[in-house]
Amino acid sequence: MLQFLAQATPPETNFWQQAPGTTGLILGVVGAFIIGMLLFFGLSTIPTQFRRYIIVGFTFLAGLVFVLQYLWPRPINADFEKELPRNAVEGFGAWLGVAIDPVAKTANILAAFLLGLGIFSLMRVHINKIRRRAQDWGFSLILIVSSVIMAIFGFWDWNMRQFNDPEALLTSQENWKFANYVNDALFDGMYQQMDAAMFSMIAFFILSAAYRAFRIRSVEATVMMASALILMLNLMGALTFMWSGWINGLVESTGNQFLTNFDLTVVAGWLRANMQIPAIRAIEFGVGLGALAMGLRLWLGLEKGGVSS
Amino acid sequence: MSYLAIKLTLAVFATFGLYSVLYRETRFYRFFEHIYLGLAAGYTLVATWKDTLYTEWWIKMLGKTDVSADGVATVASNGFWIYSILAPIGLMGYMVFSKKHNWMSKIPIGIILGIWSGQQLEVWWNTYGPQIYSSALPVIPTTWSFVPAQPVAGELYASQALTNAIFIFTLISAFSYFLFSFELKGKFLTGLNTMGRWMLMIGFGAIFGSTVMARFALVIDRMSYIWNEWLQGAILGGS
Amino acid sequence: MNFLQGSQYLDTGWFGVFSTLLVVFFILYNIARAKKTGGNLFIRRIAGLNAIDDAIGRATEMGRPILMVPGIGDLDAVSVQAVNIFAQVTKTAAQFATPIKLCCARATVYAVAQEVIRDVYSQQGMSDRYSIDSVQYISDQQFAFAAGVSGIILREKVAAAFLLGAFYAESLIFAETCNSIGAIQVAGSTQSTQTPFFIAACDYVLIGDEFYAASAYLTREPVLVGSLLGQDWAKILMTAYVMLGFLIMSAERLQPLAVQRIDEGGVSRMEPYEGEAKRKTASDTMVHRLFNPLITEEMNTIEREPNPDYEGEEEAANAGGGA
Amino acid sequence: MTIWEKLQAVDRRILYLILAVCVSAGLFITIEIPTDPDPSSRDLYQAIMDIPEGKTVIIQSDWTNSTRGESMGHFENLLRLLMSRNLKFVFYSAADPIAPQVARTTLARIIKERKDEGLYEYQIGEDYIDLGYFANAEATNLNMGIDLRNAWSGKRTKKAGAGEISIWESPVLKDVRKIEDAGMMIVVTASASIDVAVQRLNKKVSIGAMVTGVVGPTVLPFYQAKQVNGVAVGLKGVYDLEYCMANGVNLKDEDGNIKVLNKGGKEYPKITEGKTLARGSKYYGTLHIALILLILAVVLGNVGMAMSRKKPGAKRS
Repeated sequence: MLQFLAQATPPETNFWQQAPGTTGLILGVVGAFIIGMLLFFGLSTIPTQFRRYIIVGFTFLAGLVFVLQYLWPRPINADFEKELPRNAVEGFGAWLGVAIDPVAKTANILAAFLLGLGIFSLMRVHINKIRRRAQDWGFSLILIVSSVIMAIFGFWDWNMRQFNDPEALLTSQENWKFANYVNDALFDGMYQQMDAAMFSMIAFFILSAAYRAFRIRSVEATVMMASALILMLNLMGALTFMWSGWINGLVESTGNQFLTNFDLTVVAGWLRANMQIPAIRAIEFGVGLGALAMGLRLWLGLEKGGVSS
Repeated sequence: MSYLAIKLTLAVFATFGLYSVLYRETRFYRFFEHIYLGLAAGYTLVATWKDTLYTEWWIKMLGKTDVSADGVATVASNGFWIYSILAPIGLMGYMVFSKKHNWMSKIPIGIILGIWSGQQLEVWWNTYGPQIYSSALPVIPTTWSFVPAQPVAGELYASQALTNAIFIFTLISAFSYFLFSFELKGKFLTGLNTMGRWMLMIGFGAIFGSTVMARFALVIDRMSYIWNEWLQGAILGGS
Repeated sequence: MNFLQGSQYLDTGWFGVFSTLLVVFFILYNIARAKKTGGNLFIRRIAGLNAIDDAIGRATEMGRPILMVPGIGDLDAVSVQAVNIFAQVTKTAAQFATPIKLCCARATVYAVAQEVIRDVYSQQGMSDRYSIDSVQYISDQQFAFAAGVSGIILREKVAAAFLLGAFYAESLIFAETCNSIGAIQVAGSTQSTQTPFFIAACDYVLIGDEFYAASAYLTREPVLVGSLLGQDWAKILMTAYVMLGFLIMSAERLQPLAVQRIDEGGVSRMEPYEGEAKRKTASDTMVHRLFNPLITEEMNTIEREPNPDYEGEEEAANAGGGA
Repeated sequence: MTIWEKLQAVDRRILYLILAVCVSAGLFITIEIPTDPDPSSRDLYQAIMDIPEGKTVIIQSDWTNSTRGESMGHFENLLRLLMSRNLKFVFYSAADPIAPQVARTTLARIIKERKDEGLYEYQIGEDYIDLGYFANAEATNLNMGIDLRNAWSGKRTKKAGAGEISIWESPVLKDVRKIEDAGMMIVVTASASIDVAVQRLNKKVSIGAMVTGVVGPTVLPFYQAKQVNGVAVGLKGVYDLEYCMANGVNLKDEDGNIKVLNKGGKEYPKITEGKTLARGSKYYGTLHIALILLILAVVLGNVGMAMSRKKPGAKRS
C-alpha cells in the first residue's frame, strides 16, 4: 500500500511503477483506462439522489490528502530516502510526503483536459457566426484561421525540437527551418508583442482614471489622493534627492535631528510601512478567512449553490 | 529586409492595431483583436499539451528512456500507469453539454476544488501566522528619546513606539470594517469603523501611487521597442 | 505516547495547528447553529450589493446586455464565489428577460458557470430565455482575454458590468472601457492591489472580503450566514491575538534579559545571558517563541536505520551510518 | 462652458496623445539621475553581496515579455551582479511556460555582453543550469522544501565536453542536497508566485524578491515580517540596484561623499566589472516625465473644479 503514489527510482520498479515499454506498464495503462471508462459509464447510470454524494465524496477524498499532510505529525529533518521510518506513524508521514506531489498535479492535469471545453465553446460561437453569415463574420473567420495556423506551427515546431533535434541545434537561428520561422514570427513577433501592447495600454487608462477620480470631493477621495501623490512624488528619484539635500541642509543649520524624518523617502516609507502594510494586512486577514471558510465548505460539500447543488 | 526587421515590423503594426482602440473601436482594432484571440487560442492548445499534458501526464504515465550518444538506453523514469485513469475522468467534464448527464462534469471539477480546498488549512496559518506575529509590536517606550544614530539593541525609542501604536491602530480599525455580523453601535465603534475606511483609503492611495510606476514602465518599454528597436535598429539601422 | 516521541508538527509548532483548528471549529459550529435557527442573523449593509438591482434595472430600460466577468483566476473558491454571485444577478436578469454575457478566462470556470447559469434559468422556469452562448470562454491568456472582453464591451454597448473575482492588471482595462461607454459598474477583486483601480474607475466597489460576504448577504442561506458569523468570530480571535500580542510584547520588552534565544544552523536553544545588563529583544520573548517554536538539537537528531534501498553516493550513506 | 469647466472634462483621447508624445520624447534624452535607494532594494543588494563564496543561488524567473519594462531590467541586474561575484546559479520558472525562454534569451545577451567586455564567459552545466518550467508553483515549491532532490529528480543539463549529465553531477549542484544548502533563493516575478515561495520556503532558505511595481505592495508585508530579506520593487528597484552596484553601500567616493547611506550598517563595495548603470537608468528619466504629466493632470482637474465651484450658480458635475 505504501508504495502507492511513491517514487521508485529506476532501475527499481514496483507494482505501481513499471519500467517504460514493458508489458506490465502497457497492461496497467490500458487496464486503468478501461477501469476509468467503466467508472464513466457506471456513473452515468447512477440515480439522481446519489449523485450529490458521489461528487462530495470525490471532492472530500481529493482534499483529505492535504489536510492529513498538514495535521499528521511529521518528524523534523528526517530524510526517508536514506533512513527507514521507525514506526507506522513515521511511515505514514513519509508516505504522505511523497504522495502529495502526484495528487497535487492531478488538479493541473484535469484542468488541462478540460481546456478543450473552452476551445470548443470559442469555436462554436465563431463557426455559428460564419454559418449564419452574421454581421462581421469575416472577423470570426480570421480568428479561426489564425488559431489553426498557430496550433499547427506550434506543434510542428515543438515536434521538431522535442524529437528531431537531439543536439539542440534549433536553439540558434541559423539552423531554423520554415516551421520554426513561422512559429517564431507568429508567437514572438505577433502574439507576445500584442500581449505587451495590451498590458502597456493600462498606463493610458491610469492617466484618465486618476484625472477623473482624484478630485477633492470627500474626505475619502482626498486622503486617497494625498497618499497617492506622496508615493508618486517619491518615485521621482531626482526630486527625492533634491528634497533630501534641502532637508540635510536644514538639519545642519538648525541642529535639529528630528527634521530628517521629513525626508520624502522617509515619509513615503513611513506611509507604506504604517498605513499601506496594515491596511493591506487587514484586507488580507479577511480575505484569507473567507478563502479558508469557502475551502472548508467546498471540501465538506456544505455549499448549497454552485458546485454541489 | 532581414527576418528580424520583418518580425519587428509585424510587431509594431500589431501594437498600433491594439492601441487604436484608445481612439475608438474600429475595424482596424477588430481585425487585430480577432487575430490576437486566435493566436492565443492556438498557443494555449500547444502550451497545454507540451507544458502540462505531455510533461506532467504522458511522460509520467509511460515513463522515459534516455538514449545516450553511444546508443546506450537507460531508464530515466518509470511509468506510473494509474495516471491513465485521469483521461476518462477528464472526459466527464465534457458532459456539461449533455442534457441528461451534465452532473458528471462536476466530478473533475469537484476533484480540482477538493485539492485546492485541502491545501487551505496549511496555507492559512503559514501565511497569516507570521503576519499576526509581526503585528504584535511593542508600544511602551523604554526611553523617552528619538532614535539616535546608533540605536541600542533591546531599547524601544519613543518615536518608534508611537509609530508602532499607529500601525496597530491602522490594522485594527481597518480590520473592524470587515466585521459583517455585528452591529457597531456607540460613538467609539462607529468612529473606529469610519477611521478604518479612511485608513483603507490611505492604503489604497499608496498602492495606486506605487503601481503607477509599473504601468508607466510598460508604456516606456513599448515606446522604446517602437522607436529604439524597430525604427532606429531595424529600419534606419538598415539591418 | 512513546511512538510519537520526537515527532513534531514541523514548521508551525502547536500554536499554529491549534489556531487553525479553532478557526475551523468556529466556522463549522456557527454553520451548525445557523442551520438550526434558519440563519436569521444581522448582516451589515454592503452598498455595492444593493446597487445590483439598480444596475440590472438600468440595463433592462436601455435594452442592453449585462456583462459579468469572474476574473482570470484558476478554478478555486474565488471563481466559485464569483459564479455564485452571478447566479443571483442572473436570477433577477432572467425575470426581466435582460440578456447576459458571462465571459470566462478558464475552461474549468466556464464549465462551472455554464452549469450554474443553466440551472438558474431552469429553476426560474425560463429555460427558453437561456442561450448557451450567454456564457462564453474567451481566452486563457490574460491580455488576449482583456482585448476580447473590451471588444465585447464596446461592440455590445453593455449597460451594466459586474467585475467580481480575482482580477489582476486587466482590472483597469475593463473598468475604463466600461466607463468610456457609460456602463454602470459593480466591481470587486480579492487582489487588494487592484482595489484602488476599481475605486478610481467604478461606481460601486466591494472591498476585500465583502466579496465573500456577498452570497450570504444576497441569499441569506443558513450555511453561508453561519459561516460568515464564524469568520467574524475568527476575526475577533485574530484581533485578540494582535492585542494580546502587542500588550505582552510591550511588557516583555521592558524586562531585563535573563535567558537568551540563540538560533544556529536550523536549531535553536534558550541560554542564560550573563553579559552586560540589557533588555530583551523581540526574539527573546515568549510571544516570539509561540509563533516561532524552538526546534532543539535533540528534536533534530533522531537515530534511524539506514534505508537499504538508498543508492546515492556511498560516502554519504556510510558517514550517516557511522554517526 | 467656461475654461474651468473644460479643464474638468478634458477628452481622454487628448490625455492619451500627450502621454504617448511625452514618453517617446523622453527616450531620446539620457541623463544620469541622482537618487536615494529604497531600504528594501538596498537590503537586497546587501543580501546578495553577503552570499558566501562558492554557494549556489536559486533563481525562480517568473516573468515574460509582457512585463519586460521592469522584470527584464531586474533579471539583467541580477545576472550581472551574480556573474561579477562568480556565483553559480540555477534558474527555472514555476509560473509561466514562456518564462524560461525569455530568461534564456536575456541570459545569452548578458553572457555575450560580458564576453565582448573581455570578462569570464558563463558556461551551461559548469556555472549555471537551466531547469526549464515546472507546472504548479504550489506543488513545486512545497516539494523543493520537503525534498529538493525529489522535486528536481530526473532533470538533466548539457555540459560542454560531457554531453548531457544529471544536474546533481554538475559543479553547480553537486554540493546542494537540500534547499538549505543554497546560498539564496531569488524570485524575479510579475505575479503572486512570490507569495507561494514565501509560504513554502521562507523558513528554509533566505529569499530575495525582484518584483514589478504592482506586486510590490503585497511583498512588502513579507519584507517587514522578515520573511523576505530584500525586495527590489519596479523600475525604481531596477535603478536602485544599478545605483547600489555603481556606488556601493556606505562607500566613500573620491570626494569623500557616501552616495548610498545605510545608517549603522556595514560597508559594501561597488561592482567594478561589467555594466552597472544600464536599462534602469535609461527608463528612469522617462518615468519622471510621465509622472509629472500625471500629477499635472490631477492638479489641473482639481483647479478646474475649485474655480468653477466659486462661480455662483455653476453646475456641479
